[in-house]
Amino acid sequence: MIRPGYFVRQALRGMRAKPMIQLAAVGAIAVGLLLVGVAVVCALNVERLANHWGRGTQLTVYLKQDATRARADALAKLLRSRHEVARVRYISPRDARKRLGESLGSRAALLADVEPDFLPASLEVELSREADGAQARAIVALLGAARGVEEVDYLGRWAQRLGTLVGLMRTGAILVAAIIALACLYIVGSTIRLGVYARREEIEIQQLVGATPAFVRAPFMLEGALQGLVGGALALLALYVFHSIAAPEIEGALASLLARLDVAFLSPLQLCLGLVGGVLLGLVGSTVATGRYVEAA
Amino acid sequence: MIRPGYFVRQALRGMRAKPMIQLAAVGAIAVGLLLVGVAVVCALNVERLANHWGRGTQLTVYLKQDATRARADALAKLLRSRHEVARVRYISPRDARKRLGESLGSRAALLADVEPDFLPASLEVELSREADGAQARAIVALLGAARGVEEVDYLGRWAQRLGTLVGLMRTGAILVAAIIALACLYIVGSTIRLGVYARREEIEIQQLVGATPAFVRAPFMLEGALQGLVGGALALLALYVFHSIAAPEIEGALASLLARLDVAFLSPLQLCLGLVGGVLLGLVGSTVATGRYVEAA
Amino acid sequence: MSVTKSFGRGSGGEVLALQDVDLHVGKGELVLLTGPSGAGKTTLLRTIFAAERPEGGEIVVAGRNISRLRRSSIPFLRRNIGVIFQDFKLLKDRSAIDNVAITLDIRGIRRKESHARALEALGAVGLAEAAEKRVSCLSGGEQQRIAIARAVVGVPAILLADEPTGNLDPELSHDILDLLDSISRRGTTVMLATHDPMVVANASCTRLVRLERGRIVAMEQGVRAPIAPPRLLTPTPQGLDAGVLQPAEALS
Amino acid sequence: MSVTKSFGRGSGGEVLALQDVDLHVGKGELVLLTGPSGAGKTTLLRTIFAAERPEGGEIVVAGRNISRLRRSSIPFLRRNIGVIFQDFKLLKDRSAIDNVAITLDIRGIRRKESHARALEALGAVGLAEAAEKRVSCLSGGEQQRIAIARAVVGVPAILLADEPTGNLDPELSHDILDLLDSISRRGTTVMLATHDPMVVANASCTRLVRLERGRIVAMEQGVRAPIAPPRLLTPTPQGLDAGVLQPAEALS
Ligand SMILES: Nc1ncnc2c1ncn2[C@@H]1O[C@H](COP(=O)(O)OP(=O)(O)OP(=O)(O)O)[C@@H](O)[C@H]1O
Ligand SMILES: Nc1ncnc2c1ncn2[C@@H]1O[C@H](COP(=O)(O)OP(=O)(O)OP(=O)(O)O)[C@@H](O)[C@H]1O
Ligand SMILES: [Mg+2]
Ligand SMILES: [Mg+2]
Repeated sequence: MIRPGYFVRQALRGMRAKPMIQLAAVGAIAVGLLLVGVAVVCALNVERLANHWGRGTQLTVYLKQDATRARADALAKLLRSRHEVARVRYISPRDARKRLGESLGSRAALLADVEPDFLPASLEVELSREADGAQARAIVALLGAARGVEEVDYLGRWAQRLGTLVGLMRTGAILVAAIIALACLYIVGSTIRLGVYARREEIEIQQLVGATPAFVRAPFMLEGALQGLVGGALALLALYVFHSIAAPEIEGALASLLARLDVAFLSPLQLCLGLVGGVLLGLVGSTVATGRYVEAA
Repeated sequence: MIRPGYFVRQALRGMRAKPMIQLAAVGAIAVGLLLVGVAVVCALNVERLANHWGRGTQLTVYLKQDATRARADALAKLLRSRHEVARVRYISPRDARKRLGESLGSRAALLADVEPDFLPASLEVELSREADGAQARAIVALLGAARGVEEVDYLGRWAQRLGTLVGLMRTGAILVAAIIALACLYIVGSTIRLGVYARREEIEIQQLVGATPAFVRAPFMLEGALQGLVGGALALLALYVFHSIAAPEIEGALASLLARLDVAFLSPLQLCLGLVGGVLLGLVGSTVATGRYVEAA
Repeated sequence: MSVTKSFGRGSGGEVLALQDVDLHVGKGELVLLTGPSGAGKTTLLRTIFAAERPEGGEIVVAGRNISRLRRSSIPFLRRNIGVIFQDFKLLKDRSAIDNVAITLDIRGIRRKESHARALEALGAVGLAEAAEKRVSCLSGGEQQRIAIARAVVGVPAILLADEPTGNLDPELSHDILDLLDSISRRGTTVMLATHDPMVVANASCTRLVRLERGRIVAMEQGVRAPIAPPRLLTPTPQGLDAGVLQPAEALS
Repeated sequence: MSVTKSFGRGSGGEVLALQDVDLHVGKGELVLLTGPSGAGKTTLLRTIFAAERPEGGEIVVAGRNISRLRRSSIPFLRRNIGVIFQDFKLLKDRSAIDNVAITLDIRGIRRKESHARALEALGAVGLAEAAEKRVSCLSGGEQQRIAIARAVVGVPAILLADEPTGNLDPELSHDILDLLDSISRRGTTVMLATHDPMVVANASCTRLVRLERGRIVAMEQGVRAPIAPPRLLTPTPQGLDAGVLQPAEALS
């Protein structure tokens, strides 16, 4: 019955007339989403870092002296059939000796008299990205009990420290993101509510002359959705700028240590979700805030 | 001339009459300070972690085969005289061989035929907490050029990764804290402004009947200071609760790896600063926000 | 149309604003409501458009009991009732014409038509030139006339005028009384609350009701006969509920 | 006390609200200001308490040029001017007595005393019982009387009454006119803007000024002689500036 054009005009008029209220709401939404965005991007990249380093997670399975090559191949085949295992490599006693020699560097002469097959053969097992600590431990247990296996060497001290640290960072990022999300929800809600409160007289008058709740609400909801859209866009823009500045720094710092790691930005889908989230935030906030005064009359 | 009692009464009345405005302002301040507090506590503990692990930073100085024990002692003395060095320990060729044997575990038999002084003597240098990367590199350079030194082994790959990671965390925490602080300043400002805006008529009327700007402002400033105090206290309380919950978790996760690290909370001074910051935030926000309408009339 | 009101206890807190007021008003009547300050005139009018709910008694408009109306039906009731508020209740930061047109806008009337009709109504109160000015920039009397224009622009079935000439000079008051009279003669029921003796003297009312401390203390016949004797119209509940009863069309 | 006003161009946007208004008012006078809606009465009063700045001309109160007053002096000027606003300008969500007492509170008068005096003023307008009620719960006429009580409670040197009886019944209007008259006889200069012919007929004014479209079109002597012939008082700038001139004490 009522043309949407009317509400668009009303919403725009409202926004022009009270720019301060709009700026407050847009600002709150932008800041809220920006903080959530920062947390998400951090969590995202910590995750990537964990995977990147996690990919290096290796087990070394030392075989018994009397284990045959066939036994080793059977074990390797068994391991390869498991999805949490990425690669398996057989290291012969000769290879092992060579490696030890390399690791001793200038003191390799030490090994000159050692017979070639003094060191045990082993399997180097690289776990897949997806494998977590529990799965790794399961495999270690499995291998420890397997026939022909002497000993399983799992994760060095530093790798473990790093893993713990990355885990803490991840937990921290999630915890902080949750706090931030809740806090920002509160702030966005109260900002929008204050804005509506400042215009409660307008709402009251409209209702006194016979406007339906829907009629009163529509411009506020449109306004809220627009605030959310603009706030969301601003947040993503700011996030992009931060990313552009910070990413090269972080990549530079990591480059000297690791092959290469791009600091990822949000995916197009995530960007869209951010915008949709902003719109929803504005919309729901406005609806709830207006409800108070619409119901009251 | 005008009794402060009047303003206290006015401020309290204002707070009772419009609880929603108060809650919005208190909430914004609390959330703002809480986020800043989280960032500060994170940065604080990353710093502590860095120091803690930084304490383990060791150099191994391999001495030339022909270097005498006296030469080694002279070098150790030289090192001990430097304030960035915490401890120096002499490792004889015999000690070195024993260690290698231990690290080879069940394959130690390998070393059975090796003569006791085949491995070089070395100095294990532990840097002090305060020593940074630049100082460490300087010492490495110094030792590299010293007489009797064959090779200096500095920081393993994992330790370096960890150092980089901790550095990134610190930079990130500072960056995020800065964004958060600015963002919250904006939100607190606009929330307080909206609250004053909703009461602009009251301000106008007071001025029409002859109230001085100071008279109009005083209750708002008092209100702002109170909002800041309550907001600050809430923020610190919430921070304390988070800390109480998170600290044992984090400590537990670290405990298996490291001797012991308490996750620190804010010092009493920092707590006071938080409260003072809240009060200032509320006070300045209210003053600025009221200024608009007081000047306009 | 028939209006019945009676209250056991008045609304508005502990004060008994209205007590056992019993009044039947027929279609096309122009009832003058007088009484000293605080007598309950405004409260009585407010109960009719459901801005105030009586604690007792009932108000029947077009066969519907207002006091038991569903909340969601109230807007549609109000669209058939034009109100000139004592304190105007204008949107201060909008233009005069926007304030008048809003009663048409909420019914979904096209902007062009609603503005044309609003301009006409502003012309009727002598404010055609001020149409685009913001209400906050207008004088007290100008604001009052905008409130009047807003109340009459929808050609409502009932018009409640609360002290509509308090801020107007005698000449304008006269014009406004003429306007209300002609509206009433076209079938709109008008209830006019006032303490201006000049209005009481000049208005060609069908009845004069005097309120004091929430009670009717006097009721006289006015100079004018009602266009139709008080009678019960067939109730048009769907009209009130669905908002399809557009008095403008219904009456012309 | 001497008041001089004259404007080249009126304030209030493009409209010439006031044009070359030239008026001298002596201490203790009671000047009636009439004119049709939109004549500029409110604007003229607003310039006197510096709520509106004229584009040209000057307003002199007690030897001080209001239009060139420092912004920081305005509050102290206003403390000597009581204003009854046409739209009341009350703090809606505070009690009646708080609204009246505020004029005393801002001068730093003790709460006890300010409340006692406010209650007295409320009694003078017949609202002693409503003292603790919230303004938003009061009727139009009750609100107007609170506005009157607030304007007179400080016993100001000048009283500007803008349509003070628009929402009052004849009896109350009479009482209020009596109140203003007695205030004026005690030395307060009263300027009363109204279009109520009853007020014009009954007020014992010293002068009757008629404004039309921002110009003075007529000025007659009233029924009452000014208590003192118009004369220039010695200016008391420090009194106006520092707010130490407390008319209550100064006049009693
Ligand atoms: N919301 C309310 N809460 C409490 N009391 C109220 C409320 N509204 C009105 N009253 C009281 O009810 C009485 C009647 O008020 P009402 O506004 O109906 O008077 P009125 O006849 O319109 O007076 P006036 O001519 O001054 O406008 C008054 O004493 C008023 O104080
Ligand atoms: N702030 C303003 N901006 C623009 N025009 C204004 C402003 N204030 C007043 N006016 C205009 O100036 C003219 C005089 O207004 P004023 O309020 O002085 O009239 P008035 O004599 O008090 O009328 P009334 O009896 O209706 O109260 C009016 O036409 C009004 O529209
Ligand atoms: Mg009334
Ligand atoms: Mg006026």
